[in-house]
Amino acid sequence: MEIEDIKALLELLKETDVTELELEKEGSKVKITRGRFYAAIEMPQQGPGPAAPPQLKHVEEAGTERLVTVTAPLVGTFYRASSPEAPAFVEVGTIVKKGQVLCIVEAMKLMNEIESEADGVIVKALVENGQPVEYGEPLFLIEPSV
Amino acid sequence: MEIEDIKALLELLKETDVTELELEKEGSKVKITRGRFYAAIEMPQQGPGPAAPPQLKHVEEAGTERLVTVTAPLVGTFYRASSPEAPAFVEVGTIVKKGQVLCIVEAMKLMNEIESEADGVIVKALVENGQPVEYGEPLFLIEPSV
Amino acid sequence: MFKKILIANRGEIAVRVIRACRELGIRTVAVYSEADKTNMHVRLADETICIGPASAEQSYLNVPAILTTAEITDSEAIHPGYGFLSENPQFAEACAASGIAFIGPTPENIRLGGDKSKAKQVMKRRGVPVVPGSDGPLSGTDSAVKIAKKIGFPAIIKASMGGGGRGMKIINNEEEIQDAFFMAQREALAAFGSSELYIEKYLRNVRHIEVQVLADSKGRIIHLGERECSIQRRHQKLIEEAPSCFVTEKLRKRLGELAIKAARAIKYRNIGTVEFIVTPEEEVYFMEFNTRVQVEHPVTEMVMGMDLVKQQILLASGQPITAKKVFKPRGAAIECRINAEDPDRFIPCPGKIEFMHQPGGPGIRVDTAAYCGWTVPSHYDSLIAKLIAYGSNRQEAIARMRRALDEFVIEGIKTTIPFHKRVLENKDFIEGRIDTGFIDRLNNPAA
Amino acid sequence: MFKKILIANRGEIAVRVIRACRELGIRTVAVYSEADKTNMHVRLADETICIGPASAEQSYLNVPAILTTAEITDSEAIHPGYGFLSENPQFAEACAASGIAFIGPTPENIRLGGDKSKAKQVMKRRGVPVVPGSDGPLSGTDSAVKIAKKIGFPAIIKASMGGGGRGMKIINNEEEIQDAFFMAQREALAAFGSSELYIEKYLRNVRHIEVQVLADSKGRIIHLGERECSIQRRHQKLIEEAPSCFVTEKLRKRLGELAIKAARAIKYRNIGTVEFIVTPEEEVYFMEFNTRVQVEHPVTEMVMGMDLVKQQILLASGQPITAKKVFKPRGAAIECRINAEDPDRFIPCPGKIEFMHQPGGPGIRVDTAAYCGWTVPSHYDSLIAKLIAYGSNRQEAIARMRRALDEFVIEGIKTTIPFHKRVLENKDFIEGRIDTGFIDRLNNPAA
Repeated sequence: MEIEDIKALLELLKETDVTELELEKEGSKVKITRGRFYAAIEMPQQGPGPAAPPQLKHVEEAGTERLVTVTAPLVGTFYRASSPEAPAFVEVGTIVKKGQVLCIVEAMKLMNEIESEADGVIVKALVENGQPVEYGEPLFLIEPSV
Repeated sequence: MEIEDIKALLELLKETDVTELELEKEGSKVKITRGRFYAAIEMPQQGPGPAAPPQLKHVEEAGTERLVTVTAPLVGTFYRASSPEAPAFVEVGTIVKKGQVLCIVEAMKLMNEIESEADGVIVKALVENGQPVEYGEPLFLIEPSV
Repeated sequence: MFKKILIANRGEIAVRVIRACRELGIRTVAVYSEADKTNMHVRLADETICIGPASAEQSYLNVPAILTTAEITDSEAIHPGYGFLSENPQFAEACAASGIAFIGPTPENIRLGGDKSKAKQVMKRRGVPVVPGSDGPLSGTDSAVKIAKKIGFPAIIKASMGGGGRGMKIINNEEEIQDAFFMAQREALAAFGSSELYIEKYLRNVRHIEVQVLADSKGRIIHLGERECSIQRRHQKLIEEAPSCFVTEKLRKRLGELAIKAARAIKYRNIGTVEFIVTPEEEVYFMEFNTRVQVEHPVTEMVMGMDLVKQQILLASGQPITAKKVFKPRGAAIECRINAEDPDRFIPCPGKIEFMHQPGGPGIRVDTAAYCGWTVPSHYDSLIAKLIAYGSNRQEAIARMRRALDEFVIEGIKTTIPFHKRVLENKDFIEGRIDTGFIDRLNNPAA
Repeated sequence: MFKKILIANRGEIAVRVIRACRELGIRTVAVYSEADKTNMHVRLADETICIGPASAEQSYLNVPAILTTAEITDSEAIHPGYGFLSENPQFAEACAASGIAFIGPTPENIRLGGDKSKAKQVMKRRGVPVVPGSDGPLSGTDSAVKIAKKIGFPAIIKASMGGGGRGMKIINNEEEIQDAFFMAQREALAAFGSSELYIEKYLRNVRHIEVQVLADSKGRIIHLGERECSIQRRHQKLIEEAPSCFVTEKLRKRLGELAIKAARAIKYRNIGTVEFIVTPEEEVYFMEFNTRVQVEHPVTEMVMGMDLVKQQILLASGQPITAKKVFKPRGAAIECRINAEDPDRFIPCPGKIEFMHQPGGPGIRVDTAAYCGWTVPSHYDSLIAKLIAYGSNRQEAIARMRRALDEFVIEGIKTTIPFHKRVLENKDFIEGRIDTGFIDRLNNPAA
């Protein structure tokens, strides 16, 4: 482990909300704990009410770094098929090509086709049919073919 | 792990909000815990005005740990002698006995005699004659005789 | 006007007085104990002097140290805040003897205010109604029995020099008098240095309503309406309001007139508070005279648009009251006392505030000496912040208080914020059905 | 009443709207860009949706994303705050088309408010005095020369669709017209997508005074008095007050009548602001109509004891104005806009707030979305906090503002706090001698 590696690690962490990192490699070991000060602010739950706010889903998978995450490029309602009767565009296990339609996000009555960003295999579908999705929300995980 | 590596590490951390870093490498191990957040609070200087507020004096002397500090046991006005005409009770260099009167702190028109807490030699007088002193304010440094 | 004032207190009230001084262009001297080196009042004052170790007896109650500090800093006046030396007549006298103005009433006012039994006697004689009971101190258990039988049970035995709920015993029947008397006597002696007791009728589920008065050195006295202080736990106020939703225009007028009569009876000076018990039938009884600024003074400030601490300083400097009109409240204000306490058991919970974020926006006022990173010391009162909500009416003030309590973040220590949320969501509270039994009913809904 | 409102904004105004909603018992939906994940408005809302990347065009100005979010969250209304989509008539129309209430005036009101030259024409025709100048847009340099000669120099060329100081050129003599005209045209086209210009007499060292109006859906219109907004730097307001110390009872009555006449002329709905130029001789000229909540609305709230954002929501939900009396200000309020800017050069200075402590105590209100540890993003407006001081009179409000500015601790970034301290200590400001030339004189005392 070289200083350059750690530099790269810290740079990496800057953009994330990781609070702790431990790494052992070739006899080296590094543990990084990040700014828990601000992580400490927690606003109280806002009143009662049935509608739970949509939240960014945290994807924590072993070996996730090899996977490609397809995210929602706009806010809208997520559909896995072109119509309620039609079959889903893709299922877990489907082999997909870059540019292939994976799902639809409806916004303002417009059906926006979301395409695969890589060749590979769908390993996980993260959103249920008919659910609202946020901008940037992960929709699918794809294991790219090498 | 060389000192240069650690310096580089510290430099790296400066720009981040990392609060802890541990590194083991080739039998070396480093752990870094970062600065207390609250040390940052600094209130602005309060307006103009001639009378500078009395402040606790910081005594930072090489070898201070061997010295005995005589502090003010009460708030009042510090006098080095029993009257304006009389000589000072002690000067720098005076050899003193435990219990010997070193100065007077006047409070509520009462003259409070401040006694030495040790046998030894006065090495520093920290307050000017006639100055106000706070509770706990250092008055004299004594080098105790062994 | 004074050029420099020494503040013989700490915490939020010291900060409150410093703010008033700064706005009046008066320099301030903060005194502090060794435990309070990093306190907000020390940070905000123009000059600061450490006066002793953490123990209040050796610092904030240390009269020689405080007077010496006033002298060496050329302070012209001392503001005692509340608690500590604020109701100590000897201290007020010592200030006068040292040629330093005491920002408060005369030593005689303080002395009478502190002697609850004598104050009742004086008021009764001057035509201010008091709760039926002994006319002056009790000579022994025999007279206690005799009076209790006359006024009926339940009755309450109180310490003449008491306050804050100590030295008080409720008696439900004749058999309980003996024990209650001796226990109250012991408590009173330990807490106040005097075993003198008095007895009066114990009125359950009444309202505790107090009236703010202002008196200048020429003897002119005005009142600034009432505060509702019925939300109490063991005789300790927790939530206060102005105005009281129970008080009608007619009752307000009567309370104001009685308060002015009470103040006039003892030739009161400076600001003070006349505390009354008000029954559901609008019977009014004088309870006691508080001879200092109250913790809950901000609710009056909010609805009257007036700064009471500045008024206090101006009156102490000899300025007369010039206001011609009768002050009328606009809107409604509520104060929640936020203590560093376990909200269920009300046990003090000092420690370090790891993170703090204050609520803000319309109608919200926060009076605090706490800040992010400050350690609440264990040596003093647990009050760390007063949250005040103002609204154009009581309903809006309650809604604001609720959202402000939700916004208030204090991490690292337990506070009474959760308790206040419970009260502010209670239907009886929202609808104004409050009296001194409210907290008991909140905690024991079956009762 | 609405059950759920989407707030199409960020920062302090989003927090302000959330507070009003919570006090009214309305659920809130916060939308945010990727740069604003940790923002206070996101923390305080009941529901939150990320609507796009940092760039405002793709997030807070992204109409489809916002309307879609309103739909998927079942929001019944959208509050646009100020800036962003608040003065976009197409957005107001799109809301209506989607069956979502737009909390603001009609699209026609917004359209006319945005066309400064047309608004002037309409007002002139309806008997509201306007600054002498072109009656509608200029056809070219020839007509600019002709009108300038008639009204006299200096004159000012302005963009019809302009605002915020852009597309404005002062001309001191005939020779300058040609260049100024073409430069203003270029600036206007770049900034507002329209090169339409108009010309009017340039009035130096006048006061900028605006009147708050409220109009319900039945056409009832009332006013809530004036705000003094003369402290400007390059046509950007920095400090605002209510009431204006320049305005007499007589002038207040006239301003109020003119504001109501102006609102009536365009069948205005919801809350709005009529901006006037007032000369030292008390001549009053209509300048423009602002069709949204103003940044400086809190000063009116403080002296009127009224919540304008709640009023805005109630009016949008169809509630009528029921107040019978003419509102009169009590006391005085001042607002300082605290920007994340270099206080000398007014250059934005985003970055992380390493420590923050808010001022408090009597008369102090802080409206902010900032907190300890928050990073001010570089993508948006630099306003991070509004500090509002209320006093029983202007002098007390100034004293409070000064001590509150001293108490306000923001570390890690530069702010305009030092600039505000300079203004608040300035003799002319303290004595009320302020006009639109104040900042120039402050920075160039010789001039």
